[in-house]
Amino acid sequence: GHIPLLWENIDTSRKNQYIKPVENERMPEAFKAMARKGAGGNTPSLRLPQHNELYIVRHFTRLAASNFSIDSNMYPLGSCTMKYNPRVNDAVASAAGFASVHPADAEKAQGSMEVLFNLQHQLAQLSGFDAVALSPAAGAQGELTGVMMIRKYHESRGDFGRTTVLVPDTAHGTNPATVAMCGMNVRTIPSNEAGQVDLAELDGLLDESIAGMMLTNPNTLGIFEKDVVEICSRVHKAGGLMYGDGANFNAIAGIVRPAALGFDVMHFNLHKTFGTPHGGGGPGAGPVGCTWELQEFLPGPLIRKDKDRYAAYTPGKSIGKLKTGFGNFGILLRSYAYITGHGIDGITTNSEMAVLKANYLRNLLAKYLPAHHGTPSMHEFVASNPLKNGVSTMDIAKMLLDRGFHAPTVYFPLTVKEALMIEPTESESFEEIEAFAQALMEILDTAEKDPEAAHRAPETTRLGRLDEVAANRKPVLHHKL
Amino acid sequence: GHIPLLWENIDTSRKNQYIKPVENERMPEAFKAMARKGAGGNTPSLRLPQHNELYIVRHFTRLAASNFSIDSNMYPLGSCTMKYNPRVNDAVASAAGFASVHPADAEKAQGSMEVLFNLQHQLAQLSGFDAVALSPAAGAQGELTGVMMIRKYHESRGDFGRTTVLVPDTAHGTNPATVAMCGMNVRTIPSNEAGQVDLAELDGLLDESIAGMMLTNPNTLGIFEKDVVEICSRVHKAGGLMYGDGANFNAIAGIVRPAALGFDVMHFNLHKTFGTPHGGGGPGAGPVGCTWELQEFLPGPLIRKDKDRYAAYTPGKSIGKLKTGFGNFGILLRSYAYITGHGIDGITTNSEMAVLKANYLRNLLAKYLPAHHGTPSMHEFVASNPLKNGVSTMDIAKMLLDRGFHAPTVYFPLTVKEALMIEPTESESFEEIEAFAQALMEILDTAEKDPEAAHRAPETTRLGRLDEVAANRKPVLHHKL
Amino acid sequence: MNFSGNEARRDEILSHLGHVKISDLFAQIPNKLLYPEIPLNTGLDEHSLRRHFQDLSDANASALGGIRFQGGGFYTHYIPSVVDYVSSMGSFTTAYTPYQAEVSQGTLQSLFEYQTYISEITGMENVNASHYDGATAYAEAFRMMYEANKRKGGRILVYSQISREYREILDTYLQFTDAVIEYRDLFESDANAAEIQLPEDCAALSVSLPDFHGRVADIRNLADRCKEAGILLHIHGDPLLLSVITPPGQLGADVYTGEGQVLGIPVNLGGPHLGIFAVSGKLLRKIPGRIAGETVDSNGKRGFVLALSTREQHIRRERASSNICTNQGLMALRALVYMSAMGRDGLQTVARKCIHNAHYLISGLRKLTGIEIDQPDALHFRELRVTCDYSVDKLMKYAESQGITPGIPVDENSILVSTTEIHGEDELDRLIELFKTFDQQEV
Amino acid sequence: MNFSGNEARRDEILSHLGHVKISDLFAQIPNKLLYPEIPLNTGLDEHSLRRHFQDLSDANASALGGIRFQGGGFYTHYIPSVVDYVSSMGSFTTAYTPYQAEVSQGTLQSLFEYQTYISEITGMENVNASHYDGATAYAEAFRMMYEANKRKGGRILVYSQISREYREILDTYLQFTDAVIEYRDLFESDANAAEIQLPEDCAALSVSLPDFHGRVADIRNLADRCKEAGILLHIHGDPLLLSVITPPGQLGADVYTGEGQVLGIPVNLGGPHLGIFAVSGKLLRKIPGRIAGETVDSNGKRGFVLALSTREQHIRRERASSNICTNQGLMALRALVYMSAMGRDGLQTVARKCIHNAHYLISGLRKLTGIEIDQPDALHFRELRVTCDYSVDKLMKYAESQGITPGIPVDENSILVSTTEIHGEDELDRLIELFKTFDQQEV
Repeated sequence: GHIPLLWENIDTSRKNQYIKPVENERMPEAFKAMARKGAGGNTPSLRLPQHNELYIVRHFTRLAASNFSIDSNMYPLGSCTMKYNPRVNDAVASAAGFASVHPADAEKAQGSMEVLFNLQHQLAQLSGFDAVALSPAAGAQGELTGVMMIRKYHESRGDFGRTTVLVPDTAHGTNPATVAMCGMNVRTIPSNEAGQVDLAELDGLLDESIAGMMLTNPNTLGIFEKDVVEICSRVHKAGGLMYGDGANFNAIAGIVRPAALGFDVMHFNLHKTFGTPHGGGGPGAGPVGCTWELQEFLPGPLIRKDKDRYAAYTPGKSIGKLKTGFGNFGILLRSYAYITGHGIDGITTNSEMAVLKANYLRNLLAKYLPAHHGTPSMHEFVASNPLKNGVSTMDIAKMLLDRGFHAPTVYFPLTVKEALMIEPTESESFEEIEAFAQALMEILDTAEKDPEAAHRAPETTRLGRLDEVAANRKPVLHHKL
Repeated sequence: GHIPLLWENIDTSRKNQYIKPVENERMPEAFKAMARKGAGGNTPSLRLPQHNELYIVRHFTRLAASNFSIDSNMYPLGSCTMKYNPRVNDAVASAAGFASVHPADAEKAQGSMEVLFNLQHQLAQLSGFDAVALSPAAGAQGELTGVMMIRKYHESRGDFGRTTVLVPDTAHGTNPATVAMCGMNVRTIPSNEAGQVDLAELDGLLDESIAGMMLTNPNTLGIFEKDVVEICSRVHKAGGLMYGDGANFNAIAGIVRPAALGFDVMHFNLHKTFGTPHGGGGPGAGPVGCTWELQEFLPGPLIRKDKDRYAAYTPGKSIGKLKTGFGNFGILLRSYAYITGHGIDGITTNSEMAVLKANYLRNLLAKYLPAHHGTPSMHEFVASNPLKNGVSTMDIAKMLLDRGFHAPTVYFPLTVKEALMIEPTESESFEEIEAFAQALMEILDTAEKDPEAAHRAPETTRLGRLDEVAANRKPVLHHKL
Repeated sequence: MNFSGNEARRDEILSHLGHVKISDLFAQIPNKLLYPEIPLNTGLDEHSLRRHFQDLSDANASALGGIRFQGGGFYTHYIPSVVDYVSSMGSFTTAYTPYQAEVSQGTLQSLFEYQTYISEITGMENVNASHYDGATAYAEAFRMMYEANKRKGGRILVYSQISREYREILDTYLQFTDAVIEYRDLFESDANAAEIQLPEDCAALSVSLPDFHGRVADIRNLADRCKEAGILLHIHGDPLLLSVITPPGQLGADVYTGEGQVLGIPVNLGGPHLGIFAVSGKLLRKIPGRIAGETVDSNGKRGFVLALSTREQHIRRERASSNICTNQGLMALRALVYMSAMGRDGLQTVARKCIHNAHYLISGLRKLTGIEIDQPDALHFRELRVTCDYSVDKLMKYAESQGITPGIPVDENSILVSTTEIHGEDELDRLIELFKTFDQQEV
Repeated sequence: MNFSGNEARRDEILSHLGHVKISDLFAQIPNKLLYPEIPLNTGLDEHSLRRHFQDLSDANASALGGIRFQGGGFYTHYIPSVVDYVSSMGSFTTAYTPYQAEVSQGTLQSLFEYQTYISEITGMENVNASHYDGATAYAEAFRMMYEANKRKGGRILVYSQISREYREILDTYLQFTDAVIEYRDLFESDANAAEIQLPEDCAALSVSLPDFHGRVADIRNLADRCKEAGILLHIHGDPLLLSVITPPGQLGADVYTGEGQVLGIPVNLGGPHLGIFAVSGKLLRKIPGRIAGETVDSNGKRGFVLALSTREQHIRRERASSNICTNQGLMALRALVYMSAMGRDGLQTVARKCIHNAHYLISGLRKLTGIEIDQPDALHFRELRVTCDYSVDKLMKYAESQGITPGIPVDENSILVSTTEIHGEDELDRLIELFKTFDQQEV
């Protein structure tokens, strides 16, 4: 049923039971000038409800029940890598010895320092890079870090004219937005029919203004750029640096190292490749790895080992700090647990199984929903909605919700019409993948025969289809008290 | 949807990731004689599935979603006291310093000993008894303890003829069953029209064979036995002892002490009065308090304080141990947190509010579902299904499930026809109680007009009404592999 | 701290009910006894409460550390994180006995699955939904067997070493019956089970696998003899061990009990643990406790309910065989999550490692002077009794200074040493070294 | 440890796809680069993994104890247990950005409620669904204000002491723009805000409540001056403090940012924390990040969706004002659970206790010799800067021996002392005593 907002069932009387008020309170004279109206008494200048804890627990228990999650069923949201989040990682992260550490005590907390040092090492080994900075708070901040490093690198060489960055048309929107944030210009590379960077097009775009190029590999079509080594080489020859968008590193971790392909700098999305909980939308973490030529530009703090003690430092030409403290330590900790537990064997197997399962699903759906572009896919594939009777990709997505599955990513990449981007991940069993394929095929059958039914979906969820246009027309962004 | 059993989706290949197998395993020759067929290899002599952890998490997430709980909505299950279980109590109980303590280290674990010592003291203070044993594992085991103590007491005085125990007809079934387990006889006291023990009937049952009497007070009709002091006095005069069934102590904790009423021995149901989670059916804990005349018979271990150290001991004439270790320590710990956090003020307020809210609900329902017996009620009240059109109490219960509420206790006490036993608890807000009353009144209206609809309930649950008779006719108690 | 909700409307409701003050609600209670002075504190805020418990927990932790080899009925096994995760879900913890089956399928299906796991591991047909713990299950099994087979006589033979605690609990539970328990030891008196003489007036015979000294006897012949003689056979067995040995059901046991603490439940100073209770078909209607059973709903779909409740005290009252009600539901759930996460392979890995470690210790210790191992050639599961030439008390003190707790002393000169899969060989070696060094000091 | 499921059918599926070996799937990758030698361990079982982390956690715990008065941007407040309970529910933790709103109402309604709480506390109309942390919100606010009000000029005045870390992050974020930041201090140069001269070419002005030294300035006049001069007013404020003082929205702020770590989130070595970001109506279409908005479903029932996504990078690409995507969802949930559990009363109790404790310290410390407090008569929230006649380094060493960490050194002679509601008066007294005793030793 309907879940009231926390304001809609106000219980005005409960006293807080968490902290006892001060007796003989000492409030300075200066408080009066800025005091909130009613803050001294109980007049409702602050209109927040007072609920008992049972009400709070019930409220969130009900909200939780109206959320789809990996824990409820398969969640093949392409490019988001909705794989299993091992519970042991949450358990180790909540140990009291970690959560309460203050950044001012960082070097006393040698256990935490060891976590960071080891994770730097693990990410460097997996990617082939020479140095890794862990502090960027998310993939997007990792990108910002990397592109800033590229700009700083050129500037440090007195090369101020390099302010153009090449970005393929299949790239995530963060790539061009990041370039803009660094005060540089984007030049878009159209992809060829195979969904890959076209070398001839690339050659046409390379000139002395090129600071570098951003490339996601495997790309957002789920395809490994077969010419990646050549691309890197040509960009390098033009004086540019290669930025690797690590969003899809989960397909190749343990299989091939981005540094070996020619990338100079890359971010990792720990919540994707290294299994930290997506949290309903964060927090993640976006460490950045780079070659030795670039490592002086990394943001601090980095961790080094001096004899038996770990210590933090910042490189000499650093682009500067981007995040307080040591980054999203709680996430870094979980990824360290993930990598340490899996080991190189487990990480490699995960990549293999992610790719195998994506190709299996692609194969099962081949007749109904043929994937674009050549085989084999990596960890995901992209297809177009095949229906011509007015059933939209969004309709298909909503019908999947009625079958108990989450929908794939839809309408992305922008280069594919009515795109469905499907990523089963290695965590799903073959049986679950078969069930999903079966459901999707039945849905396409139904939608072909009865487009109206498709437009009505979802019908089994607590709410029917939500009107996103109305939400934007006259935005209501908080409850009116 | 349907939730398959763990066997119905067998994934036979996953390796356990929790414990690495031994290398160079050392199995003694003697193992062969008793070895399970196939235990050495991988033949399926042990037909247990091998799932990955994601499957396990999903399975139990789905099962959890098909459970009603206090966290989902009001759960007015009479006599079970389904009140809020403060999360802080779970948090303190899971501290590493407690859960891993081995009973052999008990006296080294002075923190745990302090918990037990303080809880003994708190329960003694709240009940007025002189000594409390914490080890009984549940209310029923507490009863067994208490009645054994009564028998032992008489025997210790050479009084071997006292083998009859009086039990009111409104008592929980555990009372007579306990008496039988102690090798004694039950004599049932019929209750009078006011739902109370009739003094004249009592007098007629008292003789020299009386070992004692078991009395629940407030009784299972939710009524405080107004003659309780007189009852105790007469039983004492007849040479018997008074056993208090503490199932309903939650109505009077802080208000009146059972020892002051004349009880000699009583058990506490910690999960009811002192808010420990009911766990889908346990574990609870059933400590026993008694007067100084009986304390030598208590089961060990009891905790005493010698100077600054806590130590465990067993009284000289103890009935013997009933439970390994120190009882259900994990539950005792939570109740200690509950009592310490609430303090005497909070405990007393809880009792008051439990009684106020029960009377409020009773009042709201007065026209539709009049409670049996006089006012005021204590923490719960009992009414009879008023419908004469073939709608059963069970039908009404099932209709409540469709409204999102749990049903009251039904068909108990046995002395009330088509009984509904309703206990809102102090945790429910007045608003929630009003919503429940409203729902129940609407249900009774609907059921009166449309008895077929009542028989069909529940209709909104994952499964329709379950056939309990079939389950007993040819019991299937495990999945056939 | 107070969780009892809305007080703002308290007075309004009170007066709506025709009362002036809250104590009017308690008019049935003798006035002079109302609101006694109770000298307890007035309550803590949550922050202070957590501090208090942190202090208590620290007081424990500071006294307990190092490598520990304690067992004797309670064992430290590794508990996968997923067990804590699932068993702390509010939907499981804040539910109760599944009286309304349609909204309790989570609890009921879990119990049915628990019963199925235990049935498969033990080979027994009928498993209840839990008992308080292994010892109370053991004691109630004796009561049940005594009642069920009384016509044969009141004697029950216990053919294994059991702990003092089990004996005490058994005595407590049987004290008001005519049952007579006799204790023997298969390893001491009757090495060859085929030679055992079973008395005529014997209702039941009980064997523990392993026994208190960690020894696993070959009871196949003994089991056959019981069947021939019409004596009920009871096996008390460790569920982990049973994953690798011939299960009680296949040995012909009529009653099985076990301690389920080893299946994902912390030691926790003795509880809550999990009593496992199972019987063969012929005793089905005698088993105490709740049981989940399969049935169908009004549309013919499979579902689960509490079954056979006519055995129980709330129906049969004084004619019930036990007063036990719902008891360790959440512990049965923990055990189920543990067993399902570990899987067959995981359970057997743990069991084999417990055997391996015990025999690794035996092989290291038997070479030493100054100590003797009880039946070193028998199959040992997890545990062994070591008898020393010296005082165990002195050994314990020395061991403490070395950061090791070598076991639980059982008398002046012997100690019960326990090892589970959590011990690595390095730790076992340290224990062996401890015995060696201490003996050299003594000499 | 490996969670990637069923391997039994691996070869079957592989051959079904027409492959022989798994590496056939990677045929696009240059063969010589495939499967490089990577010198990492081969994996641990879960038991060994937990041991490893226990060792690491113990290594921390053994070095950190006693009473601690550290702040400087990260504060230890009491976190009710219910916050951890709710925020560890798998239904919240294992969901992602609510792209499919119909099955994501849990996340979406939570975010909408979070926005409402923050809106009420800050008085700001438009709150986003989170930013990385307070410092990045701060820096992006400057970027946004610079872009929005560039025509006025590139100067931004910072009228409060801010931490070195905030300055560094601001510099990083602005390094490729023409914005110029000037730092002033209301308390030092312009005690009376009415007298402040605001330059013409100024796009925005920023104030922190409290500033880095814990001081809360009366900015009412300053705020009015900004409005008159067409300068955007930015307030960076502590959400707990704002529960008891006039909120930014009422002061006329155009932009509000804050650090939400204090709302139920552990310090955790610096993250994950919670950036709070809000703007007045006129800047609505410039705000970075996700926002939840109310709408209706096909039956007219209320529901929630992600709103205004046309501002964002996945639509606008290089024309977006920021590259930020979904970021701290679970931390926004934690903050919501914290705020809703505490309620108005709880939040204000904490805020008042932080003020009380700071002034309790001030009043104890100002009597001592050898130290001086920065602006002792100003309103202090939680924190104060103490300048000493002696080396803070020596003080820290002495304090450690007493089991106290008195604060964070900010330079050779001064230290930032922070106190929250978790400190009792006994602990505050011990800190005062520490300064006293140390000064006596020094003299």
